[in-house]
Amino acid sequence: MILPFFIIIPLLAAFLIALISGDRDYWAIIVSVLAMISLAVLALFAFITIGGKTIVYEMGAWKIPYAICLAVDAFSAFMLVIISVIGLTSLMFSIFYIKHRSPSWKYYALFMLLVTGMNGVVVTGDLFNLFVFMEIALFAAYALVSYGSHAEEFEAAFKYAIMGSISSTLVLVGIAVVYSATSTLTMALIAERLPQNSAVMFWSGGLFLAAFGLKAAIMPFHAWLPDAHSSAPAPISSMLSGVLIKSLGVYVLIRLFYNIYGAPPVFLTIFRVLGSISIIIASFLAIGQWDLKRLLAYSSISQVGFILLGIGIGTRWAILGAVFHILNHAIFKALLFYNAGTVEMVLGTRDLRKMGNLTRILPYTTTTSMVATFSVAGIPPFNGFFSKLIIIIAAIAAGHPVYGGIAIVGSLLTLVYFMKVQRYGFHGEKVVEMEDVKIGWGMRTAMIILAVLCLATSILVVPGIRETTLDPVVNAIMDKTGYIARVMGR
Amino acid sequence: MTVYLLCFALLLVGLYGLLVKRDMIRIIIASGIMGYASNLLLILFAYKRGGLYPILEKSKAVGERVMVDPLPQALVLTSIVIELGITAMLVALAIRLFEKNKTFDITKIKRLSG
Amino acid sequence: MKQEPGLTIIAKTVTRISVWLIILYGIYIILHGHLSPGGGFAGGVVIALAFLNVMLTFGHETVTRWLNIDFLHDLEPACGAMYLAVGILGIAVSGSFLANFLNKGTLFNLVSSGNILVLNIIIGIKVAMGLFTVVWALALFRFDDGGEK
Amino acid sequence: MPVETWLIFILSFMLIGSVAALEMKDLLSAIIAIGVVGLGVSMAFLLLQAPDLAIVQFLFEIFSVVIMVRAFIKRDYHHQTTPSNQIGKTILVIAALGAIFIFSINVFKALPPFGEPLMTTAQYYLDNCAKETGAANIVSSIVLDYRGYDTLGEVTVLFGAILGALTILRIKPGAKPDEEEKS
Repeated sequence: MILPFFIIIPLLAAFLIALISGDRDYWAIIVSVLAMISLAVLALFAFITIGGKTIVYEMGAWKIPYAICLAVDAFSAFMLVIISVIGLTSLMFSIFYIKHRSPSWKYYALFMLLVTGMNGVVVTGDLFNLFVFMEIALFAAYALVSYGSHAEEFEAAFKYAIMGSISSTLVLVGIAVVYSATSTLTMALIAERLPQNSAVMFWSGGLFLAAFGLKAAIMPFHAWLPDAHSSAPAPISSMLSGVLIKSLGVYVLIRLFYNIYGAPPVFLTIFRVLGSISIIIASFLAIGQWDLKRLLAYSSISQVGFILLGIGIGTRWAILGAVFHILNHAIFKALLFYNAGTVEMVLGTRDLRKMGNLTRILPYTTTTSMVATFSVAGIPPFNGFFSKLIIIIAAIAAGHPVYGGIAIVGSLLTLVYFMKVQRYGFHGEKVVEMEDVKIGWGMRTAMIILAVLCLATSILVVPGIRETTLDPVVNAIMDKTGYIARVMGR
Repeated sequence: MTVYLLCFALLLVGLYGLLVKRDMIRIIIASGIMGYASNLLLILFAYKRGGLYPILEKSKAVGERVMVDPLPQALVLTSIVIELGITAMLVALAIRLFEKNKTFDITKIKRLSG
Repeated sequence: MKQEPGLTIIAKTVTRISVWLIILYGIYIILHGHLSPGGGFAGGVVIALAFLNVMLTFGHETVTRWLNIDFLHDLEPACGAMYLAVGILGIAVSGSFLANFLNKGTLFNLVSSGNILVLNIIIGIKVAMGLFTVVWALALFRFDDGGEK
Repeated sequence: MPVETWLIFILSFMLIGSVAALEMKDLLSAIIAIGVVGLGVSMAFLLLQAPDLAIVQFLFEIFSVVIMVRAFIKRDYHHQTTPSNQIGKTILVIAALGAIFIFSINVFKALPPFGEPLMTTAQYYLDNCAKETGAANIVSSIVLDYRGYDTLGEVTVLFGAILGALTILRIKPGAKPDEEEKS
């Protein structure tokens, strides 16, 4: 019965921070770090013990169609682990990073709300409840994007808020239509009652695809992401890019289209096409960027394209690759944003042309950025290599060699633009001097943890370990009838 | 059927405003219109012909009256509050942007490219 | 008229009387949320509108002098925490988060329906304080940056 | 008159009102027009037997109009006419939205017709609410008891919105100057 605590802990932390912190923010730091550590422990515990089961929790002691239920299976637990690990490192990074910017308890309270929202989306089994918690996460994200109080940050946040409100309204209309057709909000019951291949299914599916596609920044809906993710403070960029677009976008898409709609081929084709478009075009846009954080943001769009391609192919291996890439992308993209944040803090610029040889003044940052670059570009034995390899092999095995080719081209393009980052940003000829700032130990530790994870998570694909970690996740995704049966307790 | 379509048309009017308008206040107004339409759609789906409001009265027994579907009403209560929140947030962002740029036109404040 | 902020003396006198009636009406709506239409959200907005009324009539400097703004700010997260605490008490008492563990009472009585009444009051205070805070912040901001220049 | 006729009347009125709110030159008129649309929603809720929502919508409408008037009305505001290169885009958007509308007609036909909801879940609330929660207002009992967790989320959304608005509106005491302004 640990499920409600995934919400209670961060929410209580947010309220407590708002209550007890005065002008100094150390209480806020203590409370939020404690909350994140306990969340990480809980999430790891849930992921290790869950196996093929689904834990269902009925709120308020009512029975399932009448109450809101929380349903956690291996996939949810997997996402919980990602959220809490990236959240914890992000928090460690923020403590020192925000001290340099403008410290305030509001930052930590909003951070905890962000975590609450994402946890709530991931653990819930109720469609409307998903909408509510999505809004919590988004509200916190809007405020955090504009945290620096500069004009461009407000502009990015405004754009993001407008896009977010469009997609939220579309979600609400979709929920209304689905409710009218099935008269229930529990996702398992919707899966059971919604007629397959009906007009309602396709229409609401299209609506949800557009809405959550906006959240996941798939290519035609991506316009807000480069602004928002590059304007936010670095630890928030890593939360947004690493976790938010996945828990609010990709996770919900997978949950809806696999567990509820039963993977209709039309939508899988759309996923494949949109994924390929995202991979190629976003890569080219990234090559043209000189702003480090914008480049990373475009790279996020491209990498989410890989995940989407994996989902769209829809075979067992492809989904394994997609799920593994969710984890890998969260780790290396968070790490890259920490690197970018450190460089911005030290040099006061994000422009690659103004950077130079950083090996001398920032040894940790340079080394970890090399690790992250190898990982994102798919160099063995780093984790990114395996997930991309699995997706490419699955594409060819499933009879889609064109998509496999696109994925290979996408990987090469990734290598190109990250070589650009390394060449100009971290190993350039220009000699640069450090501004008068201190890099806290927390920032270094966060970067080192993630760099180690970049290498360590590779072992998840080794047979023997894969059976207990990634395979239950894939089973949970592919098994629609099993999802319904386990949630309904049959 | 006709009412559903009219309500959906209202939603599309809001979407039109969001996509075409270039000034922040109209955009906020348009997002409000979309919100109204989606709330109203939920309540339209909940109406039962001849049904009464879902509140019990002393004079009538529990099962005696036909009532409309109460669940969407509960959902819309939540969604109205969420919309107020987003309006407040957008207004705050808009006046900060006005303070920085002295205009409400989003085409004129483009500092971020693409 | 420069030395006194706010509207005319007529508006002030009327507000002085009517604001209490508005607040009373808000409290009525909150307390009867489980019996008649209304509830915490509606009542909370009514109370927030009463505060807003005072602020528009007397000017926000006066309101800042009269009310302990910091306390009102703190009341909002406190109510959120209380809602959560009621939920956690549900785990402790009847084993499920947000369970309705109080005595249900008789139908149609004012004190009935267990947790619903308690939560209505909490939400009422929270919504009132929250919305008042937003308007107060907006008003204060406009004052500080000198938006009229 | 049946309720549909009233609703069609109110909805057409709201459509006109929202087009007016989007196209009117004067800012105050636009905000008032959107307020009128909101009150139309409130009326529709009343007709559709949702008095709770009618009250809440009415009050929140007043509140948001006050916020918008207070925030915007004194700023110097210039209405910009649609530039000529925008007209093509406008026509394109209208055509796309029209296509979506025509495509959606089939979907609304497939749904249960107006006035006949399925209510498989909701009937339980109507039958058992009184004895299980002891509240006469069924909507209230759903909001705060059966689906109290949603309301916790809603309270949190409000908290987040207010915290966010305060964060956005805060004036940083020791703010570093804008990078762009510095260079």
